[in-house]
Amino acid sequence: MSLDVTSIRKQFPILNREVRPGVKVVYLDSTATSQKPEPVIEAMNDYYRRFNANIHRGVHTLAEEATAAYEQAREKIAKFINAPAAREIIYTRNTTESINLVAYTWARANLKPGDLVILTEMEHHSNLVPWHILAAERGIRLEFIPVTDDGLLDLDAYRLLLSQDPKLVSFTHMSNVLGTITPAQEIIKLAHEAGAITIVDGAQSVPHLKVDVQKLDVDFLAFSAHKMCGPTGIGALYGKANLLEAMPPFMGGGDMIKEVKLRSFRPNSIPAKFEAGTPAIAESVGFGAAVDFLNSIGMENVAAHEHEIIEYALERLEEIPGVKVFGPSADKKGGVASFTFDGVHPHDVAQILDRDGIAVRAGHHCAQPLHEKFGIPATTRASFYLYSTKDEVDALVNGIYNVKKVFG
Amino acid sequence: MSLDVTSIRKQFPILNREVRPGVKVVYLDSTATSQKPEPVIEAMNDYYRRFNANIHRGVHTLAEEATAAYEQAREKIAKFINAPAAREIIYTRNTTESINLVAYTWARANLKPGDLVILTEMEHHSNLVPWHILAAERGIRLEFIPVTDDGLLDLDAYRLLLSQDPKLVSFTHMSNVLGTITPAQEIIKLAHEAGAITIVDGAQSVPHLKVDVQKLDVDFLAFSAHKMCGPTGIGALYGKANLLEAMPPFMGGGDMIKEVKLRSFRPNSIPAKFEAGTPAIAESVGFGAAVDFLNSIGMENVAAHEHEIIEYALERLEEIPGVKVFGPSADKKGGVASFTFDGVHPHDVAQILDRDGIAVRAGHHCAQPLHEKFGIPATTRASFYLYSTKDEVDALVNGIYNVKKVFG
Amino acid sequence: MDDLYREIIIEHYKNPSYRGHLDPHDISFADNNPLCGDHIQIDLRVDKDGKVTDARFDGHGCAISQASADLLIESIIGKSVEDVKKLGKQDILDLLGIDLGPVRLKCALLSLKVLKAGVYGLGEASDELVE
Amino acid sequence: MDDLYREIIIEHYKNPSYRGHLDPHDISFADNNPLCGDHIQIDLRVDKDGKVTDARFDGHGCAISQASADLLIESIIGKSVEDVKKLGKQDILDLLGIDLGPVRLKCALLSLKVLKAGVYGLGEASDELVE
Ligand SMILES: Cc1ncc(COP(=O)(O)O)c(C=O)c1O
Ligand SMILES: Cc1ncc(COP(=O)(O)O)c(C=O)c1O
Repeated sequence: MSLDVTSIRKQFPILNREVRPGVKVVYLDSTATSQKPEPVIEAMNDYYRRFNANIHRGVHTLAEEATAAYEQAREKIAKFINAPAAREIIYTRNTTESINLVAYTWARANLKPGDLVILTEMEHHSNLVPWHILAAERGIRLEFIPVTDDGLLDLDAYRLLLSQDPKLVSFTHMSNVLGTITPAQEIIKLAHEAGAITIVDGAQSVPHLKVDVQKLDVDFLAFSAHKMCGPTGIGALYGKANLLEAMPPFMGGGDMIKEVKLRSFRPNSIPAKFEAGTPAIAESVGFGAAVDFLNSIGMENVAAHEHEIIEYALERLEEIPGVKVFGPSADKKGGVASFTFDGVHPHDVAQILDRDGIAVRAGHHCAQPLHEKFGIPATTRASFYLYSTKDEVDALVNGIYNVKKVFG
Repeated sequence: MSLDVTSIRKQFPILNREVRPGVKVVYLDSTATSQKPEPVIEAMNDYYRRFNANIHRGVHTLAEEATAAYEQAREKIAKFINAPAAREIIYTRNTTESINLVAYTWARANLKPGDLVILTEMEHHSNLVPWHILAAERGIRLEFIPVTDDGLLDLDAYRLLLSQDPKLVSFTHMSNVLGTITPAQEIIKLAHEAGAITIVDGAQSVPHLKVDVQKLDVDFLAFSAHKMCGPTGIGALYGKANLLEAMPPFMGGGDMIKEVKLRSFRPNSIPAKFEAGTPAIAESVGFGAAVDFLNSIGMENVAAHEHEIIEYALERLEEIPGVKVFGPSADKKGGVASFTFDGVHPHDVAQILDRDGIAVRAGHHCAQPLHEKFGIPATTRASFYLYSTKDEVDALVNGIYNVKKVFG
Repeated sequence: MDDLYREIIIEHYKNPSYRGHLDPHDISFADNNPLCGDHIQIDLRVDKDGKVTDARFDGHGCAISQASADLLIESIIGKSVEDVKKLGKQDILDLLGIDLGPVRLKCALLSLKVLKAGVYGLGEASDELVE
Repeated sequence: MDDLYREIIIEHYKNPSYRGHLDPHDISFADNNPLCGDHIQIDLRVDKDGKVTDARFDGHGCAISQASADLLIESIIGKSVEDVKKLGKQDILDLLGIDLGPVRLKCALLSLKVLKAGVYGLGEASDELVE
């Protein structure tokens, strides 16, 4: 089934935005953050206008409603990634906090000096810096699965690393620069055989692909609502219940406790143990609505649509003289096209495209080591989502020709 | 000037909510979370419908607008508490995260085994459990400023504790149970004289009083947007620039870095250093709108109105046989009335009040040690804000008489 | 909503039949509701066939938590431990004869959670026991 | 918006007058823009009266960052170090002759940040230098 993009786009009010009089936005920056459909915005409005209250500890109607909505959203999210139980979903601020949570709790409780953690060369800073901090503090060892010239992970090199008794393998499911979809199931299986725990950075995969944590058999999965039609300010960490239960708490405060004395406390059971303080309640409601929205379209359809767009985009971009797109071919990647354009800095490309309302991102996209690997300081990145169209790809291509004109 | 509560209430759509047909909500639970006025809700809608984008790294129009709005809100918040510079405001999820941030960074970098941290017996769990965790991990010593029978801090006992060379004094500016407004300026002055750093838990003070960090000379101030007419999912930590600059980072990831190599990173300058990953952008916009809203009314007026309400509430509650209100007299507290009602558990009081649409909270209000001190497991708490009215106090009093009837 | 305080609840709260302790006992377990500090302790005597011959509860808390404890104890005396292990959320709601929101549900289920943690011999009472 | 790429900017970007290094130099400092990896290094020669006698920049980055570096260097040769310390955001905007949003502003101000960190002898270039 191909998507009815016209009717989908009607649900995203921002797509009608004129960035300047007569210049409509062409939003090609969904990898940074997705736009939000009206049902998600309205779910949060309904919360604020009708049943806003603090959760858990309240017995009045508003508090009961808010608590129920908060927990129902958790169930929806659990189902969306096929988690066995809702209590295996921890609300966080974003993917970054999800990974840091594991680094501050599981990793600090389980990793000793000299222990090996395997990452990849295509990681987002969110899956690098927490381990840099831990390496400096604790003396763990970091090794990296290399990225090949065509933007894939070198699995032979990975197998060699696995022989060094790794304790943790943490890697992205989809590169936010190259678009590469990594063979997560295989990487996890090999990690488990080597006795390692696994974390998947699902920031880019959960919004764009059908992700099934039981099929992947992943131990931890991190993702953000704001990249999957949901609000800012909320993300999730999925963890296997036995791991989460054995982990020490992260932040201390309200709701994460069972009992507090003046000098000690007993932690609550999961998921509350990891949700200290008043959480992002309205945002949980919005997150649940985003999952409903994506389910109503079907993740298979989302993925198929994006595949169609990226195939077309790669074809059109590669015909422009001076444009070089990074990453694998369309069949091995999601809807992300990062490119350089000879003689023009990506910042300038992005700025000049903006004159035509075209919103792309320029820079290292929080993946500086990957850019270093390819010997470039920055790229321009166009990225697509379920509301993207081939007309928008055409606008991008025309825009790049306009850039050429400015720089002569 | 007395508040025009009628016109204020018109801006809070939820205050017209009927919890059941014909039963309008009487919201007396603002200490748990405040309600949100329409301008705050609309500011976030405008963000999502008109200029939603990821911040900082984007050069397109939407990203520029989102970045500007995110930083303008920071400036508004800084001004609201009279912080010398906007970069001294770190966005967090809530008060709880703000305190944990200091515990994970400043405290872990500066406190050694045996070092003394002074708290009080009236702290919220958010200002207890982070220190319990640190005490277990690091062997720091915790001592507590005692609470007197009438709910005040015992400053003589505090002076004695100060002679033991404390490194940190962390305390609440207003108790969320007793309503007690603590003499923060004096406590801080004494702490500084003893060479200690100070943290003020401003979760209850910033929403209800004019708080001036320069006048207080406080080192860190923690507060939450959701308690001050703002959205859930965002809070703030104010810190003196020199302290924040010297602190190690907390979470690792995007935006908090200046440069990332495969095996190391350089942290960004403040505030970005402490804001890893995509932050709560829509929520920052809402937070800024909440500050605008409160400014338009005037914090002195808010405080004066609440004083009028709590004075009336204490008078009316104390005339009910069997009701005992905890905490000091109206002149020493904010708009919080926690009470017991002979023979009826607070949960049942709250539940039966809910029949009349009256939303109060029951339990230990995340201050279990304080309740233990008073020898009670729980209280019923009615709390007030700028939209509260004397009619609502009357409804509460009538409701308590109805509770009496049910329990015979 | 008036259902919530059906007379049966007020009655079992004010005049519980099974409040107390058993000494000696075969099983004893206690826990709090972290949300409100409600506390329930349950003592059981179990005969060699695995049947509950006597039971008592003690604690403090709201009418819902205390009445449901009393009703629960009443319902299990004479039952086998195996049957007790099978009790779930719905059984408590049936005993109370009311429907509850998520927060008060925790009050209602506290006694069952304590009971099941006791008969399973667990170190901690967890919410999954009563899902 | 077309202003953003005024000819003067494209011209200074494509044909900078002051790109290079000074060896020997009295002051040298380099830094990145963390948002985009733009890099600027500045070398200065200062005479005994505290006057900048010569200056060069090198680095890579967008037209805005490189053109503003070239324009900045041009403007400080012959100035006293004390005057250089007084330069601020507005001076750069005046040199460029355009208005910028917050993100591109960082590109434009990178060279000034590097310059000021250098003349103040700081270990780190910080944003407050160019506020
Ligand atoms: C005094 C006090 N401190 C801390 C908190 C925690 O605030 P939050 O839940 O927003 O982190 C609260 C609110 O419940 C409070 O009243
Ligand atoms: C692959 C990947 N990992 C992690 C992140 C970080 O996500 P967030 O900023 O929501 O924490 C991103 C998004 O920028 C990403 O693309």
